[in-house]
Amino acid sequence: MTTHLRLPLPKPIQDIIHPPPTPGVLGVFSYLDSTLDAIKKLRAAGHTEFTVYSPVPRHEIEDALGQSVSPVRAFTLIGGIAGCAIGAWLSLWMSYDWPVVVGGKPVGSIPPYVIIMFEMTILFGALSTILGIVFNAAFAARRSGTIQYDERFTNDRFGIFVPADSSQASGVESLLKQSGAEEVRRG
Amino acid sequence: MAEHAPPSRVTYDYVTRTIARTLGSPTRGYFLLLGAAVALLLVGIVTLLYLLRYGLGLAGYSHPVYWAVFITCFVFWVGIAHSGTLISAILFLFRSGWRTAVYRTAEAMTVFAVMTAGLFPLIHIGRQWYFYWLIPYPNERGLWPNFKSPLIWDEFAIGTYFTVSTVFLIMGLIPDIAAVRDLATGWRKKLYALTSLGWTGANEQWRHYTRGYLYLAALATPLVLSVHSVVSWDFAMAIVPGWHATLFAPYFVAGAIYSGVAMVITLLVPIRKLFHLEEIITLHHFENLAKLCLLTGSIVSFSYMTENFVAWFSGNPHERAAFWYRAFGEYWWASWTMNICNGLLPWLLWSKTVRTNITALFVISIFVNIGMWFERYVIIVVSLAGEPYEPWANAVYNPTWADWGIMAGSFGWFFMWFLLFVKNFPAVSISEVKEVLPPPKRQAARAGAH
Amino acid sequence: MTEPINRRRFLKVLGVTGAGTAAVSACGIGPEPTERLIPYLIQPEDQIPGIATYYATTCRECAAGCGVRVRVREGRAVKLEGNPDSPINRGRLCSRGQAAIQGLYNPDRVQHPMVRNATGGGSLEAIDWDGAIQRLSAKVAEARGTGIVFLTGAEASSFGDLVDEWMRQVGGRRLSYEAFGFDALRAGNRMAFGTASLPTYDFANAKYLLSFGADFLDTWLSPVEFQNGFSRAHAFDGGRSASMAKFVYVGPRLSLTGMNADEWIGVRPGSEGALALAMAQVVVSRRLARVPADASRLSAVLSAHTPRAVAEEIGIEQDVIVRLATEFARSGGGLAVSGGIATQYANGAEIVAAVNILNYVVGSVGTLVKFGADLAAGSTNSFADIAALTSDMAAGKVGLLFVHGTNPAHSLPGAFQQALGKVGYKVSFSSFMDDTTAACDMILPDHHPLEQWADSRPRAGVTAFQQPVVQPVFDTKQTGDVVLRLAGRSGTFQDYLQAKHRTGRGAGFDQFWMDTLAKGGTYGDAPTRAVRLSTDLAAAVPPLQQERGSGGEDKQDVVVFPHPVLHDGRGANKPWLQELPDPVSKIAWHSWVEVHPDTAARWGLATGDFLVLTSDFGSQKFPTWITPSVRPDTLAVPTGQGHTAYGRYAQDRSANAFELLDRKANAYGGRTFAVSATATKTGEHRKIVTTEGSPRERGRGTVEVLGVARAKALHAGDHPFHHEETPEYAAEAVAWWAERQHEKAELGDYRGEQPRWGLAIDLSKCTGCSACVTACYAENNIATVGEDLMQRGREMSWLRLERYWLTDEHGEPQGAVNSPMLCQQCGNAPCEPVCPVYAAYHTPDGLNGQVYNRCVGTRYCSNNCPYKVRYFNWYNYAEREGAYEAWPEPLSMLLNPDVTVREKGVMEKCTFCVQRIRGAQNQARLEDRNVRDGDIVTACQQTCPSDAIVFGDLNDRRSLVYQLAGNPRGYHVLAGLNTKPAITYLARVVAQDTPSHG
Amino acid sequence: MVLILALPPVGLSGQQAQSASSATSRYQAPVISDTGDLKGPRQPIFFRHDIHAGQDQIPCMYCHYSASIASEPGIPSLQTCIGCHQLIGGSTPSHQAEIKKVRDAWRERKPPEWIRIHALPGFVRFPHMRHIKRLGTESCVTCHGEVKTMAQVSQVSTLKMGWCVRCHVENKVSRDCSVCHY
Repeated sequence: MTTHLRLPLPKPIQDIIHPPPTPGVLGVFSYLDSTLDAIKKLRAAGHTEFTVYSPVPRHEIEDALGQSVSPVRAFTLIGGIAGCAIGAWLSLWMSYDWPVVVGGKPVGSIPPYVIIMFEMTILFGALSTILGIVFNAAFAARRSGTIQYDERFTNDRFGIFVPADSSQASGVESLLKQSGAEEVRRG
Repeated sequence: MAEHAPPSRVTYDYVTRTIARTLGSPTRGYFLLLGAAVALLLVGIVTLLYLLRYGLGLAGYSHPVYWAVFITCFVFWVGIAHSGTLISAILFLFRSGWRTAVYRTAEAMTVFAVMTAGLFPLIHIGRQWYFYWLIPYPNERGLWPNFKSPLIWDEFAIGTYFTVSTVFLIMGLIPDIAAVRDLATGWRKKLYALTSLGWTGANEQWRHYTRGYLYLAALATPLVLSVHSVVSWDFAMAIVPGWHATLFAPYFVAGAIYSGVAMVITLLVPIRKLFHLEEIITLHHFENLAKLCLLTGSIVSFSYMTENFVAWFSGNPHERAAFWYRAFGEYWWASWTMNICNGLLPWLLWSKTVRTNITALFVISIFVNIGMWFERYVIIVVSLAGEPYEPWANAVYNPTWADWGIMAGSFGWFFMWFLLFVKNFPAVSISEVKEVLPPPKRQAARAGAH
Repeated sequence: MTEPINRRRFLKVLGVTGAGTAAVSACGIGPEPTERLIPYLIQPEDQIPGIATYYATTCRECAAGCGVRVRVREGRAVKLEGNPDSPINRGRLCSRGQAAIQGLYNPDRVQHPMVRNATGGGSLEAIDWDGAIQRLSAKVAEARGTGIVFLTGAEASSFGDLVDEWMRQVGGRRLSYEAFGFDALRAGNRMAFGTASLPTYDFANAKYLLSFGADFLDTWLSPVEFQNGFSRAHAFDGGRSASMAKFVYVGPRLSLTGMNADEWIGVRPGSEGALALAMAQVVVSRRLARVPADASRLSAVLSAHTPRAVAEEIGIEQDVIVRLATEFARSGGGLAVSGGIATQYANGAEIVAAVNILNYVVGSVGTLVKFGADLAAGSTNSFADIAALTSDMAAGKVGLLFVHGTNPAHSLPGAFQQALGKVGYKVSFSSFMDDTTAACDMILPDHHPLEQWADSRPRAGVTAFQQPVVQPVFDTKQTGDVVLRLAGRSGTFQDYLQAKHRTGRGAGFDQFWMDTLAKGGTYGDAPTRAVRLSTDLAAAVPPLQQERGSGGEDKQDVVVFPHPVLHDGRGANKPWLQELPDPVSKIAWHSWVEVHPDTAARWGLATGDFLVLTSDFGSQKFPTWITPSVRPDTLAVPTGQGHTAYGRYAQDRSANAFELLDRKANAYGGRTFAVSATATKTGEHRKIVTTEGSPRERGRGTVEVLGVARAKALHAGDHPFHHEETPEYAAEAVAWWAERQHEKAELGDYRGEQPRWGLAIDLSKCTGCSACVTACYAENNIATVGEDLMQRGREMSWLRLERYWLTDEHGEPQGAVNSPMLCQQCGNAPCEPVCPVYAAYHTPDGLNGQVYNRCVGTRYCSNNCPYKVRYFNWYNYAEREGAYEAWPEPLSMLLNPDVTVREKGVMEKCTFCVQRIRGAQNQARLEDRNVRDGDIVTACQQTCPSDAIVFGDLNDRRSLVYQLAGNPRGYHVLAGLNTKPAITYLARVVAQDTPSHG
Repeated sequence: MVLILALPPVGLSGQQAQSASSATSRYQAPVISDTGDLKGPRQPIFFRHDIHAGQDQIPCMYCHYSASIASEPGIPSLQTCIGCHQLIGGSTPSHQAEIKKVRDAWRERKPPEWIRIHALPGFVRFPHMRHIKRLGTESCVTCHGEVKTMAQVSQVSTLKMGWCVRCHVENKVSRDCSVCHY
C-alpha cells in the first residue's frame, strides 16, 4: 500500500526496491512514549523482526530496539584510504611518466601532492559513505519485504509494523492497542 | 540537543505543513524575480560569446594586471559557498540545535555558489576551449597536468567540494522529500516519490542514515577548511607582494565564512518573510548567525591589521610599497570600502539590539557582501597593479562592460538555481526542525487535558 | 591604394605558397587540408628551401649609408641585419634600419603607376608603365623652358648623377632636400676653417666628450657609427685608456643622446656658442693645452668672452665654465661636437664656428675631427635653395616638377603645398602615397631600396652598393630605368651602374663586381685633410649680444627636434617604429610637448592635457608630457607625426610640428627650428600612450649604478652587488636546495652536461636607443597592437627599455640609466611551477620554455613573474582582416618562418631566440661538432650598436658571457628572490662619485 | 611549413639514374586500369612514385635533395621533371598523356598545383636534415611509408605528437618540448 511509484525494473533491483508483500499488523501511534512502550512489550513477547516508523530519528527508539552500530563506517574508512592512495598514485605516477622540471623543484614533490591526496581522500570517503547508506538501507528493505506504511509517519505519527501470520495477528493487535496505538491495521 | 522553548503550537504537524506550504504555487513576484535572474544570466551568456569570439581583450586587463574581476568573482563565490557546509557540518558536529532551521538554505546556497564559482576559471582562461587540458585524462600526446600548480589543487578542491556538498544536500533532503511526498498530490507526488528513494522513516533507514550523515559531516568539516585554504594558496604560493603570506589560509577561510554567513542572512530574511516562517526561523537564529558574523568578521579585521603590520615590520621594500599603494594609491577607495565594510561595520553587532533587528542585519549583511567582494578585488587587482617588484611595470586597470557582463551573469545563474530550488524543495529541513522539538508524549497530552 | 593584392600574384612573387598562410598559421590552427603547393618553374641556384640566404645591400633610411645583410627565406626578405664588412656601422643597425623591411612589405605602397585623369574629378587612376612613360616624355617635351625641377633626397649616388645628366639634357635642374639639413655645420665650418665640407668624428678615441646639442646617438649624421664609437669611449671597460670618457651635454633638453650624458648643462637656447667661446678663452688664456701656433690670434678675438662676462648671459655659474674648460683641455683628447638644436637657431652657424674653435684650441681638429670625409649628409642643397624653389613654384616658374625620395609637403607644410598647386605638372616617384605624392599628377612608384640596383657614396672612400634581394612585390619600376627611358637612352639602370664602375677596371671588372656585391660595397679610408683657422675670425666670433630678443612675456621658447625613430616623419608608416616607445619620453603612436614640472605647476597642467602652440607661422595641438628633462623656460616638440597622407599607420595621427616653423631661410641659409610661441590650454585631455611606469627606480635593485672611482677600484672577485644574492641565514638551505636540484637534473631528459644559455648586458654601454626592441619585433614575429590597445597596456614588446632618471644632489636629472628588461630565463623560475599544464617549464639547456600550443592562458605565470616580462595575446593579431590585424598583406611576408605566430589567448615572452639556438645546434650536428661560442647570436645582440649585449653558454668557462657574468660589476635583478636569472647586468658607471637614482 | 622545390644537384644526373636502374632485384610497378580506388588525393598530374622511385629506382634525394641539408624537403621544380622528360616520352598512352601535361606546363610556364599530403601544424618544427643525418637517406619510409610502391601518394602515419614522441622515446632522443615547439 505504499505510495511508491512502481517502475518497470529488472528482477534483482525490483526485488530490492519493491519486494513481495509481507503479512503483518501495523500500529499507528501519536505519542513517542507509547511507541516505546509498545516496542518493549513486543520484544518481551519475543518479536524481533518488526519495523518502527518515526518522522524523526529518536535515540529513545534506537535504545528501545537495542540496535547495533551501523556498518556504514567501514565503507567510509575503506573509501577514504582508497582515495588517498589514488591521489598519491595519480600525482606521482603522472609526474614521472613525463618528467619535467619546473621552478627548480623535484619532479615528484610530495608537499604539494599531499593536497591532492587529501582532496581525493575526502571525495572517495564521502562517495563510498553514500554507497554504504544506500547499500545497507536497500538490504534492510529487502530483509523486511514490502510492509505496510502510513503517510502520517513522515509527518507527526509513529508506527510499528509487526510481521505476523493470521495465527499471531490477533495477539499482536491487542498488544499494540494496550500500549496506546490510536489505530491498528492488519494486512 | 540545545532546545530553546518554541511556542507550544509549533508541533510536528505544524512544522510539516508550514514548510510544505512554501512549495505552494508560485506568486507573480516569484516569477518576476526568476525572470530577472534569467535575464541577468542571458547578459552573461552573450558577453561570454563575445569573449569567445574576439578574445579576453574585451575585458579591462592591462599589463601587468592579468587577473581581475573574473578571479575576484571566483573567490567571492567560493567564499559564499563556505558558510553552507560550515553550518550544516561543523555546527552539526557541535550539536548546536539552532542550525536546523537555517542549514538547508545555507547548504543549497553552497551548492549553487560552487556551481557559479566553478565557471569563472573556465571563463577567464585565454583559450577556454582547451579547459579540459587541466584534467588528468589519458591522451594521445601522453601529457599530464602539473600537480605542483595551485590551479590544479583548486580544480581538485573545488571539484571535491562541489560533489560532497551536493550529496550532503541531497542526503539531508531525502526524509523531507518523503514528508512532502506524503502530503503532495499529482505530478509533484510522482516527482517526490522518485526523489525520496522510497524513504519511509523505518528504524533500519534511520539507523544507517544518521550514521552516514555523521560521517559525511565529519568528512565535510576538514574539506570546508581545506577548500578556501587551497584557493588562498593560488595567491599565497605566488611571490607577488600582498599575496605571498602564510597568513592567507586562515585569513581566507575566516573571510569566506564571514561572507557566507552574511549571504545566508541576506537570503533568509526575504525567504522568512515571503514564506511566513517567522515561527520556525526565529530571531534567535538570526542572532546566532549575527554572532558568527561578528566572530569571523573580527578574525578578518585582525588579519588586515596583521598584513599591514608584517609589511611594515618585515622591512621588505616591496611589501611596504605594495601595502602603501593599497592604502593610498589609485585604488585607495577600494581598500577603504573593504576596511569599512568588513572591519568597522560588523562591530555594530556587539549590540544585542542590532543583532535582533532584522532590517539592521539585512543591511549590514549586504554591506559585508560588498566589502568582501572588494577585499578580493583589492587583493588581486591592486596587488598586481601596484608595481610588484618592478618599478617600471605598473598599470591602472579599469573593468569594462565585459567584466561587468560576466559578473552580472554569475549572479543571474546563482539566483536562478536558488529560486528554482526554494520553490521545489523544502528550503527548511522538516525532520531536523522536528528533532529539536519536544516529542509528543502521552503524559504531556494528559497534562494539557487537565 | 589598399585593395588586397590577390594571393596568386604573391605565389608568383615568392615562388611558393603556404608561405603566407603557413607563416601565420597560428598555434592551434593546422594547415588547411587542401593547401596547394606551387613549385618553382626554375629553382634559383642560391635558394634552398628552409635555408636562409643573406644578401649584402645598403640601408637607405637615412644618408649615413649603413651596410645591411638581408636574410631571405623562400624568396621572402624576413630580416635585416648590419653588414659587418661595412666600416660605417660594423654590422650594427638602428631601429630605423631594422624597420626598413616594413617599408618593403608595407600594405600602403603604391602598387602600380597612376595618373590623375583630367576629367573625372581629377582622381588618380591606374595606368600601365609604357602609357605612363609615353605621357610623361610628352610632358617633358612641352615643359622645356618652363622650368623643370627634379627634387630628390640626399642622393650622392650614380642615380643622382644620372638625374643630373638628364636634367642638363632637358634644361632643368636637380635639387636635393633633407628636412634636417646640415647647413649650419657647413656654414660654421666655412667661417672657422674656410671649408664647407662635413668632417667625420672619431668618438672611439675621444677622452672627453662635449656635445652642443648634437644628437649623435639618435639623429645626427651617422648615429650607428657614432654610437658604436661612443660606447667604446664612454663605456666603463676596466683599464682601457679611452674608457669612461666623461660626456657633457649642452642643450635645452635631454635627447636620447643627452640622456646618456654624465653632466647636463642646460644653457639658454642660442647661447651655446658663447659657452664654447668662453671655454676656448679659458683654455687659451690659461694655457691649459698646447694651443696650435696660429691660434694665438684667438686670445685677442676671445678677450670679450671671459667666463664672468658670458656666465650671466648663458645662465650658468662661471666656475662651471672654468671647470668644464679645464676638464676638457686636460683630458688630452677632448672632442666637442655641435649639431641638432644648437645648430638650428638663427645663430647656429656661429655656434658651430665657436665649437670648431674650441676643438681647435685643444688640438682635436685633425685627430678626432677629421676633415676630408665629406659626409654625403652635407651634399644636399641648403634650405635657402629650397625656399627659393618654393617661391619659384608659387610664382609659376616651375612647369614640371619631379619628386623622388623626399616629402617636402610634410616638412614644409603650407608653403610647399600651396606652391605645388601652381606647378604645371607634378610627378612623384615615391612608392608610398605620402603627403607630397598625394598632390601629384602622376605617380611612377619606384622600387623599394631592397628591390633595386643602386649605389651611394656616404663619405669619401666608401661606395655602398644596393642589389635587389627580392623580386618586386608590386608593379613598380626603378626610377633609374624610367629616367633612362625618358632620356632616350638604352639599357637599364643596372647597366648604367656597371658602366659607371667599369671605368678604370678592365678585365678584372666581373670579379670586382661579384666581390663588391658580396661585401656590399667598396670600403676605403679618405685621407684626413688638414685645416687651418680662417683668416677673419671676427666673422666667426660674434660680439656678445647682451640683450636677447625674447618674444615677449606670454611667449615661450619652443624647440622642434627630430623624432629619434620617426625622424622627419619618414618612419611614420612603419608600425614597428610607431609602436616603439620614444627612448626618452617612452611615448608611442603620437607626438607630445615636453613641459618642465615647474612650468606645468605654474600653468596647472597635468600630463595628457592638450596645449595649443601658436607661433607666427602656424598653430598645432600637442598633449603635454611633464618631464624634468627640459628647461623650465623651454617647450620641446618632436617632428614625425601629423601626416595628411602616407598610409593607414601615419595618416591624421597627432600633430605636425613643422607647422610651427618659419618657411624662410635664416642668415646662413639654414632653417630655424626654434620659435617663440604662445602656449594655451584647450581643456582637452588624453591618456598618453606610454610604457613608462615609475620614472624612478626607488632603490628596488632593478638597476645598479657605480661611481667611476669606485668602479675603477673593483678587483676581480669583488661582488659589490651580491649582498642581495643569498642571505647568510638562508645559505645552508639554498645550498641543500641546489644539491636536490642537481639530483633532479639527472632525471628524465635532464642530463648533467647541458649548456646553460645566458646573457650579459652592460648598462654602461647601453644607451637606450631601442634598436634591440625593433630587432626583437622583426625576429620573433611580435605583433604590433596599435594606439588604442597600447594605451591600455597591451603592447607585446618582449624586450623593453626601462629609463630611470639619474639625479644630482639637487634632484635635477643628470641623464638616465637605461636597462633592457626581458625574460631573465631564471634557474628557479617562479613562472614555471604555477602553470597547470607545463606550458611554462624548464628546458634541459636552462631556458624557460614557453610552449605556445600547450598554453591555455591562465596568465598565472605572468602574475608570478617578478620581472613582468610575459605578454598575453588578448586578441588574434594574425586574423586576416581582423580588427587588430598586425600583419595586413603583404606585411605578413616578413614573418619569420622559424617562429610560431602566436594565437589568441596564449602567453608569450622572450625565448632567447630559441629558433637561432636550435638552428645553430642543427647546423653543428650536421657538421658533427659542438656549438661554438659565438655561433648563436640573438637578434638584440646582433643589432646592438654599442655591443652592450652578449649571449652564450654559462657552463662554458671559455665563453665570453661566462667571463662577463663573473665581472665585479655584475648583478642579478631582484637576486633576493633566489630566481637565479640567466641574465647578468653589469652596473652602469657614472662620472659622479655619489650617484643617486630615485 | 613551407615547401618548395629543388634543382637537382649537378652531381647526380642521368647516368647515375641508369646505374641505379641496372640493379638486380627490380620492382615492377603495376599497370593501373582504374585510378578511382587509389588512396590519397588526386593530383593534377598523375605522378607515379611507384614507377619513378620503385621501378626506376630513382633515389628520393634526387628530387627532394634539400631534405638532407635543410629543414624543408622541397618539391622538385618543373625543370627537374623536364630534365628527364624532354627525352622520356612514356611507353603507354596513359603515361604519355600524363607526361604531355608536364611538357605543356613547362611550355606555358605554368607549374602544376600539387595537393599537399603531409602537413604539420604551424607550431611544429621538423628539421628533415637532422632525421636523415641520423637515420640515413632511405629512412623516408619511417614517416612517409613505402612511397616506392604507391601509385598515388597518401598519408600513412598519423604525424600526431604521440606518434612522434613514441619514436623519440624508443630511440632515446630528447622529448623536450622546445625541440619541436618554438
